[in-house]
Amino acid sequence: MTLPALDLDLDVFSGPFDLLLALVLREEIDLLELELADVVLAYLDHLEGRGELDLETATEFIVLIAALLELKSRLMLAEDEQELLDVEPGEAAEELLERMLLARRFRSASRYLQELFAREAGVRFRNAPPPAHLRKAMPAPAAGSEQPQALGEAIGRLLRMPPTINLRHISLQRVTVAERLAHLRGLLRRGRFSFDEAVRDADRMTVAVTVFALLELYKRGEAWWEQDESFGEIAVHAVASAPVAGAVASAG
Amino acid sequence: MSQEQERELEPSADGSAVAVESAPELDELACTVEALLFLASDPLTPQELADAAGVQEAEAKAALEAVAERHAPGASGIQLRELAGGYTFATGPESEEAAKRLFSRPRAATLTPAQAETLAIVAYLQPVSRPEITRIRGVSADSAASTLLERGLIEESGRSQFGAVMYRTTTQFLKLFGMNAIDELPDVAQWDPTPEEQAQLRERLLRAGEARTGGGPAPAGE
Amino acid sequence: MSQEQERELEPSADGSAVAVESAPELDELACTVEALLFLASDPLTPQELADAAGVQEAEAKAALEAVAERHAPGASGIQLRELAGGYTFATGPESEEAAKRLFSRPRAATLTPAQAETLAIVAYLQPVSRPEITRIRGVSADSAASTLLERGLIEESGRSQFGAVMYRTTTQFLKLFGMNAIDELPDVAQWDPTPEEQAQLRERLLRAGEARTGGGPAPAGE
Repeated sequence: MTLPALDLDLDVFSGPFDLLLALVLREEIDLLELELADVVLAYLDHLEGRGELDLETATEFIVLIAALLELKSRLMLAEDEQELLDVEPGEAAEELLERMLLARRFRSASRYLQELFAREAGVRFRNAPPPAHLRKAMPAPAAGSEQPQALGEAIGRLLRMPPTINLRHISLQRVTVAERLAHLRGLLRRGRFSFDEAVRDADRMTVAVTVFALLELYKRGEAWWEQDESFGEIAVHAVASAPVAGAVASAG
Repeated sequence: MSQEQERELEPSADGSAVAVESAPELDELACTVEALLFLASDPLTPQELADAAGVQEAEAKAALEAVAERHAPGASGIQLRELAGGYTFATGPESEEAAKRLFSRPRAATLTPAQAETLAIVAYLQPVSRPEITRIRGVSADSAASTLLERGLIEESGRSQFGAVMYRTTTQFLKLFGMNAIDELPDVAQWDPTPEEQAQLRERLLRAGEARTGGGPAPAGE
Repeated sequence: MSQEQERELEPSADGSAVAVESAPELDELACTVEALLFLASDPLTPQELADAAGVQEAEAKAALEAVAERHAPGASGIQLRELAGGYTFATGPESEEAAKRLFSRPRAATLTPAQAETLAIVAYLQPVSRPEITRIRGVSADSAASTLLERGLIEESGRSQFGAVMYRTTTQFLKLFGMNAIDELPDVAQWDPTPEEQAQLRERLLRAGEARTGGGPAPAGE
């Protein structure tokens, strides 16, 4: 299977949903075929080319990869695991579409604001304090003009605990690529294992993250794998000469 | 007044004479209005001007017209603008080069895309909380929101029922973006894709969701 | 230019004609000088004006004369003054009464939501440090605290063991809120969402504040 060449056009990229939208809009890219490692590599090349790290863009990029990971992991689950999903694929697509459209809407609105701002370039306002003799005319607020109750109410609002955080995202953070890499490397010492074995009893997020760990092993030349048929067993083999050491730090 | 009538009655063929007449003397009330606009840091409404000058609103409006005529672009370096629900003096692009040299700094830093996007969300959805902005953008808006706060383009407006700080735009925002009121912003839905495009998008996403061929990790045999 | 020369060569005996001519159109340089004088809060010398406008000092002086003529007492509410070797715009005594009325109008809401919240934290927890206020609020309190300091509602009261400035409320604060002593602050219990909690108010506020910020940017889709 050949992967579509990715030209991420990262100079104009400034937000994950926008890029996601652009990717989905490219008919030729099936999210299932999109290798996230390639996206990362393209981005790293881009960074190298620029010779500087733009922290803001980098942060957005990391969030983008996380969003893609979540989406792709949903798509990759086999049919019989559908009941485990808390969101149906149709619903997931709807939700994603809505969020992409919303992000795009305000991205466009922001361009309009930039135009307004540019049109007003060169307009300045006076910013000087009023002369002293006029400042004296400003009345001081009268004694007792504020209510002590307002202070108590403010403290009451500040005491309120925020609603508990959505657990789905905690599960997202619980599994790291680094952990799954260590797990796969352990199995690889045997020379060969099946993917099913590697994700036995694992939840769907772990399965998805394990896939990325596997991709990472392939990229590093530590392992290769084969699958005889769709939904068939995936056999993973160690590459003899692979440097098994070298941990991936914080890949998750 | 008499000058205006004169000009109306007898439009001079002599260009230079007309030019002299087009900068009319201001009467006492107009002078006062001019002074008040100079002193105030925020735009003033005709009613506020009238209250301060001790006249009727209609008189203040007439005085404003005279001031506007004298402070029209091209006629004066100080121009009358209707902004943020009132009137205020401002300088124009003609003097920007000189102002930049004098104050040795540009008028205002540009907005980064993240700041502009955060500002757009606040402008259209105000009051809106930071988590909501983050949800819409898909990335954290913390640093952008802090900068916008510092620059006085947005401000806090209380807390949501979940305790998150809410934001709204400021008078400064209206002034710097040349708007009179926030409802001058065009309908935000105008930038949405057409229903056809949306349907296409939906279909593609669904197709991606339903695709099961090669359901496992694609052996990356490029 | 030609107008000025004409006037100089042939000073008219006709008063009304002079009045019309005494508000001449400003040329581009004079407009720029007018704009710079408007923007600057301190007096500007002819040399500074010349440097900013990119002209010779003599040209700036000539432009200043045109500006002075337009902004003479009686001709405009904004008058040109020579002060400390420089020039500055100021309003005249004619508009003094109106200006006083403008500035003495009662102002709406004296405390912004951020200020009220910051003040409440200082009032109930004093002494309290700025970082603590920020942790409780979940967003920066710097600008609110600065305004409260400026208005004399809070003041510094030593430093914490970590070197952070601590704040407490002032007598001015008590006056504004109509209290005789700080122990007249209402009991928070009546607004407490979970009055059964036993922990100290400070500890509870810090815990809620940290829960609100969640220790970092909210993940997309929260």
